[in-house]
Order: sequence, then C-alpha cells, then structure tokens
Amino acid sequence: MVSTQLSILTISGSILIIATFSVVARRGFIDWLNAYRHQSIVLAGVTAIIGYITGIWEIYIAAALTLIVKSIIIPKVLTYVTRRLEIEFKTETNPYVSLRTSVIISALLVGLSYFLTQQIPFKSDPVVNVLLPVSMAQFFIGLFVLVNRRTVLSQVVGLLIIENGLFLFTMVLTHGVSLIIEIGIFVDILVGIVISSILLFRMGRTFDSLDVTNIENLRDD
Amino acid sequence: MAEILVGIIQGLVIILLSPLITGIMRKTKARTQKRMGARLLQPYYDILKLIKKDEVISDQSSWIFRICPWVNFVALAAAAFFIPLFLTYSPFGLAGDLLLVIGLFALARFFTMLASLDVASSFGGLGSSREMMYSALLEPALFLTIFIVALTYGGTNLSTLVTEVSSATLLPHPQLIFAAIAMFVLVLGETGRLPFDNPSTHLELTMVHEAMILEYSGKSLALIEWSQAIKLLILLVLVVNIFVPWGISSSITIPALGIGFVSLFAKISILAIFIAYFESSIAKWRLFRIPDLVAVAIASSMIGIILYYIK
Amino acid sequence: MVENLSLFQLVVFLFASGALLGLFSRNSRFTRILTFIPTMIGSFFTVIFSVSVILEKPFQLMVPNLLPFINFEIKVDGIAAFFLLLISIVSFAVSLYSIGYSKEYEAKKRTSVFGFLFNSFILSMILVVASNNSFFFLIFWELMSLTSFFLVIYDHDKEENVKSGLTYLVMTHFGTAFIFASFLLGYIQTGSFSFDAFRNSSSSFPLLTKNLIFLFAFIGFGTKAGIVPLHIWLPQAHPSAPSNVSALMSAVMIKIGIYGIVRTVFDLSGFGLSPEYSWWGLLMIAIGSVSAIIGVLYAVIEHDIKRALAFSSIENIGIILVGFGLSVVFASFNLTTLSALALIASMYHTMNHSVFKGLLFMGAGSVVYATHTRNMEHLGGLIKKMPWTALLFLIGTISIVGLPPFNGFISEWLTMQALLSSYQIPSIILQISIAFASLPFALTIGVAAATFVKLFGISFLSRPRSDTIAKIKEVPRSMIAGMSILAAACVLLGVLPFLGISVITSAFHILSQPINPFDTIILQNSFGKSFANLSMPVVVIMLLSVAIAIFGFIKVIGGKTKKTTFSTWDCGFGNLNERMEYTGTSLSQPIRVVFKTLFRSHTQIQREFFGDHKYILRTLKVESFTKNIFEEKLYLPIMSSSIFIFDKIRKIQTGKINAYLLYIMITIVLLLLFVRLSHNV
Amino acid sequence: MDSVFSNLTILLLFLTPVASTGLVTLFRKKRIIGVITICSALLILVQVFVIVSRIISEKTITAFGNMFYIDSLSTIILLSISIVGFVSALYSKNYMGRQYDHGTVDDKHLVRYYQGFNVFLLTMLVIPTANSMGIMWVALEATTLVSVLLIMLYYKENAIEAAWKYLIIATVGLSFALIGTVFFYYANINAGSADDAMNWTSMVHNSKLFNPNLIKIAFIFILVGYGTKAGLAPMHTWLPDAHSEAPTPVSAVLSGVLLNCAFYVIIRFHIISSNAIGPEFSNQLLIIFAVISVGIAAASLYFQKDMKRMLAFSSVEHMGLISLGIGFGGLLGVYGALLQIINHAIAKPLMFFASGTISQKYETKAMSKIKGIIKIMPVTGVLFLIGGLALVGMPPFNIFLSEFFILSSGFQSGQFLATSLVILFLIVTFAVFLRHLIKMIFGNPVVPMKKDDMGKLAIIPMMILGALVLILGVFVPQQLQTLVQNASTIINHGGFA
Repeated sequence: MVSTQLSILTISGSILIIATFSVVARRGFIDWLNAYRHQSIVLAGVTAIIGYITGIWEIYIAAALTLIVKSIIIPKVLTYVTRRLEIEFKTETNPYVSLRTSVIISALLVGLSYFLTQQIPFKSDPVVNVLLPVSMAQFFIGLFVLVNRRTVLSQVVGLLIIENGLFLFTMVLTHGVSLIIEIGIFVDILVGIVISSILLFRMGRTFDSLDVTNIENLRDD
Repeated sequence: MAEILVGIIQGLVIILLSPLITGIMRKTKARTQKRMGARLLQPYYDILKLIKKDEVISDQSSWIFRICPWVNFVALAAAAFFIPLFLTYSPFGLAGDLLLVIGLFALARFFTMLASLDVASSFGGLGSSREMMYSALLEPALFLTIFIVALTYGGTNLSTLVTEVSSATLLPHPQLIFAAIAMFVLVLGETGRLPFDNPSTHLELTMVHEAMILEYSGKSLALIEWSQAIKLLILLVLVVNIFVPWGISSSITIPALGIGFVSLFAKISILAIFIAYFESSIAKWRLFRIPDLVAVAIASSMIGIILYYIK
Repeated sequence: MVENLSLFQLVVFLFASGALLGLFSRNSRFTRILTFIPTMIGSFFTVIFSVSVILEKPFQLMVPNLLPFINFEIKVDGIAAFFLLLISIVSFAVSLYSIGYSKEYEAKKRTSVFGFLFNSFILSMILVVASNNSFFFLIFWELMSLTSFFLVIYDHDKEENVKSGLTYLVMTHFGTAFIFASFLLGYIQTGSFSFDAFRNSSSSFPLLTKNLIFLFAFIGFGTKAGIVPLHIWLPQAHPSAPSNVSALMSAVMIKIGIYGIVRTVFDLSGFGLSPEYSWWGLLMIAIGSVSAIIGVLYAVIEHDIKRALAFSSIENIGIILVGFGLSVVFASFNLTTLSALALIASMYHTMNHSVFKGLLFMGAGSVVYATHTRNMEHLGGLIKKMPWTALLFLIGTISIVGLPPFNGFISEWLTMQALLSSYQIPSIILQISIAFASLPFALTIGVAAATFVKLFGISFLSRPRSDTIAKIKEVPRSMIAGMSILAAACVLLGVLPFLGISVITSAFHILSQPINPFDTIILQNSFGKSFANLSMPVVVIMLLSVAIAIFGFIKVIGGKTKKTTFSTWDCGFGNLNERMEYTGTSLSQPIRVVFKTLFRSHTQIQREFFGDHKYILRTLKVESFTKNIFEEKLYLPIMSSSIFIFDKIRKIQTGKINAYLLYIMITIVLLLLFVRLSHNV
Repeated sequence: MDSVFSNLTILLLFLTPVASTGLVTLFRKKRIIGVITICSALLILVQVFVIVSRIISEKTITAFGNMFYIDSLSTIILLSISIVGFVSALYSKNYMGRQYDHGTVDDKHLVRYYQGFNVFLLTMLVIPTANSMGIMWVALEATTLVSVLLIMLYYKENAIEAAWKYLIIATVGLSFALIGTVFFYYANINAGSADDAMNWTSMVHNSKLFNPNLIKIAFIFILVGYGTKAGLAPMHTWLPDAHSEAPTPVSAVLSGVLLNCAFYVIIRFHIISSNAIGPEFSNQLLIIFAVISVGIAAASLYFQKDMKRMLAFSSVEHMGLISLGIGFGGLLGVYGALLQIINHAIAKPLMFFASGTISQKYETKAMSKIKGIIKIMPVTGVLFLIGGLALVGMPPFNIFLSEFFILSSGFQSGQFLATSLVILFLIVTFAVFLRHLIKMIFGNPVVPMKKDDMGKLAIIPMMILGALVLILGVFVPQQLQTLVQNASTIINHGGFA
C-alpha cells in the first residue's frame, strides 16, 4: 500500500465526515439535499479509490451506480415530491436538541464509532482501518438525525445518510458482496425512497404539513 | 350385666335428680335475696303440671318448633348416660366420650336456636342471636379445657378419665387449677347463668335462653325445662368428678356405690349452692362485655396447656 | 384389568356422549334427558370403577407418541380412586338434580351448551384425578378450570357474573403456574414428565427441591382448594354459577385441590418419617386454621345463601387441611398410628364435605329455583312451601355443623382426637402450637353452628319476608331425588362411620381398625388405655330408646292434651308482621361486633325529620356495610400498584417516532459498549 | 442433491405467486382476482407439503447451485407461510368483498391489494429458501416495502402514520441487520471462504474459525436489526401501529408469519454464532430480549382500547417466547420455540380474522363498544374465544404445549430468574388479555343487532385454524414431530442435522 493512497483515503474519510456534519448542522431541506449530494459524490469517489486499491472491477460499477443513483436520481425524486407538495416544509424549526448540541453529540458519536470498532480485527487492512470507523460514524450520525429531527423530510435524509454509511461499510469491509445482492440492495433502497416519497406526498395531502407531530396519534398514553 | 344396670341407673339418676338441683339453686337464690322461695321440689311439680297442660302453638311455626323439645330432651338425656356419676366408669362410655356429650349439647342448642327463629317473633331472634354468639365463643374455651383434662388424665373417654382422676392424688397438676377456672366460666355460660344470662328474667334486654323458649307451653315447655335441668346437672357432675373426685366408687359394691352417691350428692349440692350465691352477688353483664369473660376462660386454659407441657 | 379398562373407556364415552348428544337436539326437554342421563350412567359406572380399583388393584393405561416427549398416561390407584368415588357420587346426584334444575335456564339459554360444559367439566375432573403425567394433568386441570369458568359465567347477561368468573379464572391460573413450577422442579430432577418417574425417584431428590416442590404445589393446589388468602375467587364464583355447578365446584372441584396436595405429599414420600418434613404439616395446619376461621367468620355475616355456603367451603377446606397437616406432622415423628388417624380424619371430612356441601348447594339451588333470589333477607317461611327441600337442607345443615349423629360429627370428632393426640409428638414447641391451633378450630366449629342456624333459620323458618315468597311451589321431583341421595349419604356416613373409614383405609392402604359395622372406634393413649372411643350405631340406638321412653312417659303421665294454634306472642300490641322479625343481619350482629376488626363494618344512618322538629323522625335509614379485608388490604393494593406500573410502561409507546428510534439507538449502543468493555476486561 | 427436480421445485414455488400477480394484473376483475389468489395460495400450500415430505426423507434440498438451500428449519417457516398465506387469501375474499360493498375500497384498490398480497407471499417465500444471507436481507427488506404498500392501501390518516413508522423503523433496523450480515461475511472471508462466503452453508462450515470478537459485535447488530423486524422489545414500537392499521388479512400475515421470517434469520445467525463463540453469548442476549418483550407486552396489554392493537402486543409477547425458547436452548427449548412458531402462526391469524369480522359487524375496533359477540355471531365468537384462550396459553390449545416446553427448558437450563419472571408476566398477560376478551365476547350488545356470522367464507378459514389450534394442542402428527425434531437438531448441533 502506498502512503499516498493511505493519505487520500484518510482525507476522503474526513471529507465524508464533514459532509455528514453539514447535514447535522443545517436547517433547510435544500441544504441537506445538497449536503447529501456532496456526500454521495465523495462516497462514489471513495468507492472508486477502493476499487483502484483492491483492483476489483465490480467496485467501479458500484461507484458509478452510487454516483448516478445517489447524487442524481434520489435528490431529483425528493425535489420533485417536495415541489408537488406546495406546503411549508423548508426548514426544520424545532429539533429536539439544538443544532449546537447536535454537532457536539455527533462528534461524540464519531468518537464512539472509533472506540467501538477497535475491537474488530482488521488484519492490518488500511482501507478497513481508516474507513470502517468513518462508515460507522456516518451510520450513527444518520440515526441521530432521525432521532432528533421533527419533520418527516429530514427523517428521509437521516435514512439516506444511514444508507450511505451502510454502503461505505459494505464496500470497505468486503469490497462488495456478490453482484446480485449488491443490485438487490440498491433496488431495495431505491424502492424504499420511492415509497417514502409516496408516503410523504400522501402525508402532505392529508395533514397539510410534514411535521412529525401529525403522526403521533397511534399511541398508548 | 350389673355394669349395664348401674350404667342405666346412673343415667336415670341424673335425669331424675336434675330438677332437684334446680330447686336447690332456686331456693338458695331466694334465700340470699331474703325471700322464702318455693319448695325444693317445686321444679318437679312444675314439670308434672306442665306435662298435663294443653299447648298453645304459634300459627307461624313449623314442625321444627314442635320437635325441638323432644330433640332437646333426647339429646341431653342420652348424654346423661355417658357420665360416670358415682361409679368411676359408665358402660356406655364405650360408645361415646366427652366430645360426644358436647356434641349432643350442641345438637340440643342448635334446635333450640332454630325453634326460636321459627315462630317469627323478635324475641326469638334476639335470643337466638345472643345464644349464637355465646355458643360460638364458648366453644374454643370448652375445647381447650377438654384438651387440658384429656391430656392430664389420658383421654376424652369419660370412664378412663374419671378412673384416672379417682386414682390420682389431690391436684398434682397445676394446669388443672386453670382448667377449673375456665370450666367454671363455661358452666355459667353453657347453662345460661349470671353474668351470661338470667334464667329468671323476662326482660327483653337481658334474656337469652328465656327469649328463645318464650313461645313454648305445656308438654313442650316441660321437656325444655327438664332438659335444661339435666344439662346443668351433667355439667356440675363433670366439674365435680373431674376436679374433686373424692368418694367416687371404683367398684360395683353396694356400700361403695352408696358412699359414692352420698358424697356426690353432697358435693353437687355445695357446688350448686355456691353457684347460686355467686349469681346473687353479681349482676348480668352487658352483652358485649361477655367476650371479655370468655377471653379470661380461654386465656386461663391456654396457660393451663402451657403448664401441662412445660412442667 | 380388562374390565377396568373397558369400564374406563365406557365412562369416558358416556360423558363425551352426554356432552355431544345434547348439541344435536333442538327440543329442550329432550336435550335435558339426552345430556344428563348419560352423565348419570357415566357417574354410576365411575362409582363401580373406583370401587373396583379400591378393592382390587391400580389401573394403568398409556398411549405413547401423541405428543413429542410426552406420553398420555392414566393411572388410577387407591388415592385417585377415592377421589373418583367422591366425584362420581356427587355428580350422580347432581346430574339427577340437574334434570329438573336446568329448566330454570331453558327459556333464556341453550341447555345443550350447558350440558356440553357440564359433562366436559365432570369428565375433566375425572381425568385430572386419573392423569399420571404432568402435562396431561395440567391439560385436564386447566380444562376443568376452563369448563367451570364457562359454567360460572353461563348466565353472562349479568356483568357481575362475568367479573367473578374472570377473578376465578385468573386466580386459578395463578395457581396453575405454581403447580407447573412444582412439576418442573420434578422434571429437572428426573428428566421426565411422568408422575411415575417423580414417585420412583422422589426419595433421592435434594431436600430443598422437595421442600420447594411441596411449597409450590401447596400454593397452586391450595388456590384451587380455596385456602386463605388465595380464596377470594371462591365466594365470587360459586354464587355466580348455576347452583348445580356450584354444587359440583364446591363439593368436588375444590377437593381436587386437596387431591393435588395429598398426591404431592404422597409422591414426595412426605410421610417421610423424618422431622424434616414436619414443617409441611405445620404449614398446612396453620393455613388450614386460618382458612377455617376466616372462612366461617365471613360466612356468618353473609346474607347471600350461596356466598355463605362458599365461605363455608373455605372453612371446611381449612378443617381438612388441619387434619392432613396433622397426619404429616405425626408421620414425620414416626407416629404412624396417629398419622393414620389424622389421615382418616381429613379424608373422612373430605368425603363428608363433598356430600353435605353438594346437598346444601343443591338445596340453595332449589331455593333460588323457587324464589329467584339468593338474598336470605327476602326469604323466610320456605319450610311450609317446600317441606322436602327444607328437610333435606336441614339434614345437610346438621351434618355440616358437625352434630351427632350425622356425618360431620364423625370427621370433626376424628380431627379433634387427632389434635388431642398431638401430645405424643416429642417436641414441646410443636405440642403447644398444635394445642393452640385447636383454638381457631374450636371457634370455627362454634361459629359454623351460628352460620347455619342463621342460614336455615332465616331462609326456611318464620314468616316470609317478601310477597313473592307467598306464591312459590316445591321444586320438581328429580331435584328432590338428587338431594335425597346425598342426604341419605349424610345419614349413612354418620350412623355407620365404618363404611367411610373402611373405604379410606383400603384406598390409602392403612390398617383398618373397625372390622365390622358395630365395632367401636378406639384410640389408645400412650399407656395403653382407651383414649377415646365412639360407636355411632350404639349412640343412635341409645338416642332412639331414650326417645321412645320419654315419649311413652309423657303420654302416660300427661294423658291426652289439646294443641291450640294461635298467633305468636306480640306483647298484646297485635299486628305482628314480617318487618318485626329478626333479619339475618341483625342475627349475626353480635358476632360481627365481636370480630369487627376483620369485617371493618360500619353503619351509616340517615335521618329525616318532620319539618323543623328535631326529635320527630320521618324516616330513618340504616345501612350497614362490611368489607372483605383481604380484598381491601391485599388484592386491591396489588392490583393498583400493578396498574401503576402498567401505566408507566405504556408510556413507552409515546407515538413519537423519534422516541422509538431513540430506543433502538440506545439499545444498540449499550450492547456494543457492553461487549466492547467486557472485551477489555 | 442439486437435481433438476429440486430446481423445478424451487422455481415452481416462486413462479406460482409471480404468475398469480401477473394474472391479477391481467384480469383486474373483482370476482376473479380473489379466486386466483386463493388458487395460487393453495398451490403454494400443496407444493410446500411436497417439500415437507421430501425434507422428512432427504433432510435438505439444494437448488440452483448453492443459491437455495432448504432444511427442516426453513421448512417450518415455509409451512407457516403457506398455511397462513392460504387462509389469508381465503379470508381476503370475504373481507375485502365486504370492504368493497361498504365502499371503503374501490376496484383499483382491490387490484393493488391482490397484487401486493401475492408479491408479499413471494418475498416471504424467498426468505426461508435462500441460502445467501444477503438474499435473505434483500427479501426481508422487500417484505417491508410491500407490506408498507399494503398497509397504506386506503390512505387513511392512521394508516399513513403506521406505514411511515413501520417504514422508517424497519429500514433502520434492517440497516443494522445488514451491518451484522456483512460482518459475518467478512468473518467468513477472513476464515478463508471464497465466493460463496455469503451463503449460510459456507458460514456454518467455517464458523469455528470465525473471530470471536467480531462475531459478538456482528450478532448484536443482527439481533437488534432483525429483532426490530421480528418485534422484540424495545424495538417493537412500530408493530402495534402497523399490525393494527393494516387490512385484516395482511395483519394476519404480518403477525403470523412475517415476524417468524425475521426471527428465522436470527436463528440462522444464532447457529453460526453458537458455533463460533459458544451458545452462551447469543443465548443470554436472546433471553434478555425475550424477557423484556414478554414483560412490556404484558404491561402494555392492560390499557389497550383497540382490538387489533391488543393482538399486536400479544404478538410481541409471543415473539418474546420464541426467543426465550431458542435462548434457553436444549432440545426441549428449541423444540418448544419451533412449535411456538407454528402455533403462533396458526392462532394469531385466527384472532385477526375473527377480530376483522367482528369489527366489520360492529363497525368499530374499539373494545369498549363491542359486547356480547357470542350472541350476535355465535360461531365467530366461539372461534375468537378459542383463539384467545390459545394465545394466553390455555390448554388444551396448541400454544400451551409449546409454552410448556419452553418454560420446562427454562428450568432445565437453570435460568430460574428469567423463567419465573416470564411465568409472572404470562399470568399478567393471561389476566389482562382475557379481561378484554371476555368483556367483548360475553354480556349484552350495546346496540341490538341482527344475529349474523358474516358468511361462510369468513368462517371457513377461521374454522380451519380453530381446528388446528385444537388438534395441535393434544396431538402433534408424527411428520411434524420429525420435522421439528430435525430442525431442533440443526439448531442444537451447529447447523446440520
């Protein structure tokens, strides 16, 4: 392994985390979407690098798919849906935890990811070594976004971040599982996004708002 | 054969002698109250008179009311046959023991309580209600007392019991003192004496037994009165023969039996007079103070039990 | 053996057909016959079956491979056969009774459903007793609970019936959990679910396991039997059920709880001739005494006939347990003769209670059938309208109070003798504590008399307390016949205790003492003299001869006299009416006052005056309440605290998706941290 | 093993629902599409019976290389899928017909419903037959998506809410599951496996070589992930919403089978993890989650107002019990858990069907407004009661048997605390659940109604299930015994019978 490759990996990992943070730290939906798009492009890049390092050609396909699906199709779908809705959804007004605290918590989550992944034997694979905690961090931050945010749209974004983390994780650890499964995962996620878009759409129609408080009727207290 | 004969005689003696004891008690009470009082044999005359009289029966009553006096008499008179009187044993003792005697008492009382409810008067209910409480509360005291006596003398079989008593030395058992205290309370309670009940009152505030038999007349009343007298005598005999057994005969010979009879009669008369005096010296207690008295009986029999085991 | 097998199959077949036949018939009169006649025949054959098992040898049957790990096993030994006998005698009488009784429900409900449940109930009781495998035991046990539950809520139009049924079901399930736990403890020792395995290797169980098994079984079966403080279902369920069902439940079903306890003790070789087991007996004596006294004290203040009877069942279960506990204590100190005495006493009482409680519940059922009320304050004077019912009820009453010469006396006598014999136990503490246990026991007997004086006196005697009573009729003949069977048994078991004792001795393989019916029951004291003895036939002959003698005496001396009927003495005021009678509540008032801590009774008086007058009352309304301290101090706090917890836990489901996701996040982070940290260590 | 016949078996199994979906799309007629679905479900059932008989004799079936692998364990799941699928299809005809008559759904909805139903069946069938853990994941995620579509069929407010929660939570859960799966895959690669490293057979084969630390983390991810989908507390929160808002036949499938499918995957990983690091770790985790699930379900039942929601909580409880049985381990525990899978799959749909019919009749799901069912709908009432009694573990119904085994194994394995707690919770469940049930079934209806059992087609599926509930309580057929026995051996002996 060349040290430049290693440093490229490290840098790209950092960029990924920063991109993730930018989702946490912002209020507007369009901002998130852009942040997500950037993150996905970085992700595609990282994937390609991994492909280059490992020399497995399938990873290039995955990188290309990422680029197309995540940085183009999914943002398009979401923009389309939100435009059709014509309601006030643009900003997340009232997260449970303030943005400042969120950033701090996210930082803690990054630390946690590093802490937790130490136990995993890496067989001194630098790709895994560098990027596994990053993917986990992304994962946890995505989860945190989901927990923290009060609009349905931002939850979708949280889900997307988790998914990116997941993708990176898979790539890093296994350099892509078999192609059928990979495609299956992609299709699942795509369909998932489509369905959630439909739901978003319906919700907007039904409640005239995308606030989660509208969907708190089914409860036991 | 002679045994059985003596046994039958013992039972008959109790049955026949019982009105006399009642007479003695009444006379004593009259005297303590500075009255002449009726003759000693007056209870016999009363019974004979009542037997010959016509009866008035409540139109509300059923056959329970009618059979009650008979059940009373049969149960109590039958109980008399199990009691060793002047002989230390009774041949009928093989068929039943002290618990059976208590059971027969309970049978009689049970029917009396039912009969008093049968006539639909409030007196009956009142008497029955109070009697219910008394009998319920006296039961544990009674059983614990029996417990002590039975343990001390080896059985509830009255013959065994009295035989053992008669051969034992004078009160070697401290527990018996406590049993005697309890037994005294029990006799008062079971026979409806003061302070439990006043047998000569007809005031609804104080009656218990009289309230229950208020509707009876004629033959029925005679039977009831008589059986009450039998019950009283049985209890007195038990007290005497268990706690002060001197003079009782242990063999079937005429002199021994004679001594036994005379001493028994003397003891019983003294006891009866004592009870009558006691009654005269106190007033009837308020109904809900009675449990305190019963509690004394229970407590003393409990102490008796502890003393028996921890000697 | 072959006959027994075919008898057993026949019995099962008969009950099953009784259950199913009715469902095919549309005509309700026909349905009644179709359902109850097979029950009667089935019960009859069960009597024969159990007698033949008692006299000959145990019956065994096994069907393998129905279920994984578990065989369907049936074994009827003497103990089981004894209880089968009780079941079958009572159910014979009750099903005869039901032919008439179920007319009551015909208009409203389908008798066929009733018949189905009724037959399944009896069959499941028979199979519980016959089971020899813990799994099938539990199946039939719960089936028994379930069918009886449905029978309790058979009249489910009344909400209170459903409620009491539910209490019953939940309590009995609670009990089942303990029974299950005790079986499982046996299972982990033996690796088998078969009772045979438990029996064969129970002597090698560790003592702790044995103690736990006993304790769990006692709690579990005790719940069914109705021991205090697990009894609360009993006074609710029994009154709600149709009376023929209450008769079965009270007379037989709760005895199966006793069966379970007896079975456990026997199987665990609880008669282990070692003082280690004495606490089993002591526990039973203590709980038994408490149950007896609590049961009877609540019975005496009760004005619902069936509730009073239900409380009295608790009392009698207490008495049975005292006897059985004594038996275990005696056995643990190697006093085998006394142990046998106490065992006979408790089993005799079990048998007696089946008989007279069945009779009394049927009697109460007849009252309800005729008057449509269970409240004795509305009854009165029934003895004139329903002479037969009254007579039979009276027999039951005298028996249950334990008066000679009826059967209750025998078993109470035996139990008392067992208590008295406790002086032979070589331990002063035990001697004294058992002696003191006789205190509540005796009080129970005393209060029981009061209870039944009240029950019989208020309902059957004196003047009717409401107008509806005036028009009632005696119940149908089949009902009278059903009651008569058990009444006859009451008398028979009282006059000839030999009968009952020899059944028990041969069922439990105890050396029999009385060999012929006129033998005296003799107990000996420690120095070989007669401690106590009883010969009921002689007593009865004596009673009869005294009766004849006094009758003759009165006739001869008194001559012919006249009887005049006149109204009751009214102190000259006239117009004595039913409102002046003593009510049931006032009858038991003294006892209620004496034991007031237990009832927490309080009285509310509302006065209404004439205008401004402070002294002239227009109306006076007195209401008196009693409470059940067990419900109030034990069950309500448990209920309310668990509802409090439920309330906290349901808050988990906030409806907020953020919260839900947070739970997941916390879970995974905690688990990961846990693994991570435990890795470093 | 890998014969043409096996390939055909699998192919046919998948083709049936695919064809059925196609036909539904093609015909779009209300009358026909229901029948088509019933036929296809029946066909699947028949095929599964064929598979069962083959599995009993051959133990395993492999098809298309190593892509598909069926052993006794998967057959149990297949069996429950096909039975519940069939009765649900049967029930759908009546239920959706009534909804249609009532005007709740129109033709378009119906077509979408039946398409969804068939696809749903297909995705579920893939899970137990797949050998690759990745495919299992994909299929499970697909079930989420399809069922979300089915839940939001009518676009009612509550349905949308439930669907959203379900979608988000299940997706998050499954992403954990994917992480776990990939960890296992990674472990397998590190253990030297090549291109079939995602296959379960290969994982089991190499499991002894797996790195223990990795496996611990991986199993946590698997358990939390798939546990979310399987409804283990505290990840169960979506379940009451989704199961109560779905159309009743779908609720039945969701509760009766889908949870089992998710749990099936957990069992698969449990086997591997037990091989790799010994069973204690995963057993303990399973027991902890089980106790929490049973406890929370028991407590939550008390305040329920909605009939189907109550049933959903009961599902949480039963998944807890299954997990408990597997966690206790030993022949008895595993056997009990597997039986419980089947039994629950039979009893729960029965309850859902009955409650569906009842709520159609009473036009409400609120339990306080439902009274006297037994008077209005005697047959349904009795079946509802049987199902309810079965669910609370009352003998002689089937769930009692499996609970008996599970709790027995708890004592046997020395887990006294957990077992006692669960017994306590079960008593609470019993009391609380029956209280609701009995209040509904007995008594007098609030408003007088005509006596009506809502048609034969509503009754027949319930009758089938009711009969099974009763029979399996006292008699387990020899074939089923063998099947469950073999499956238990697979779990207890590291993967191979």
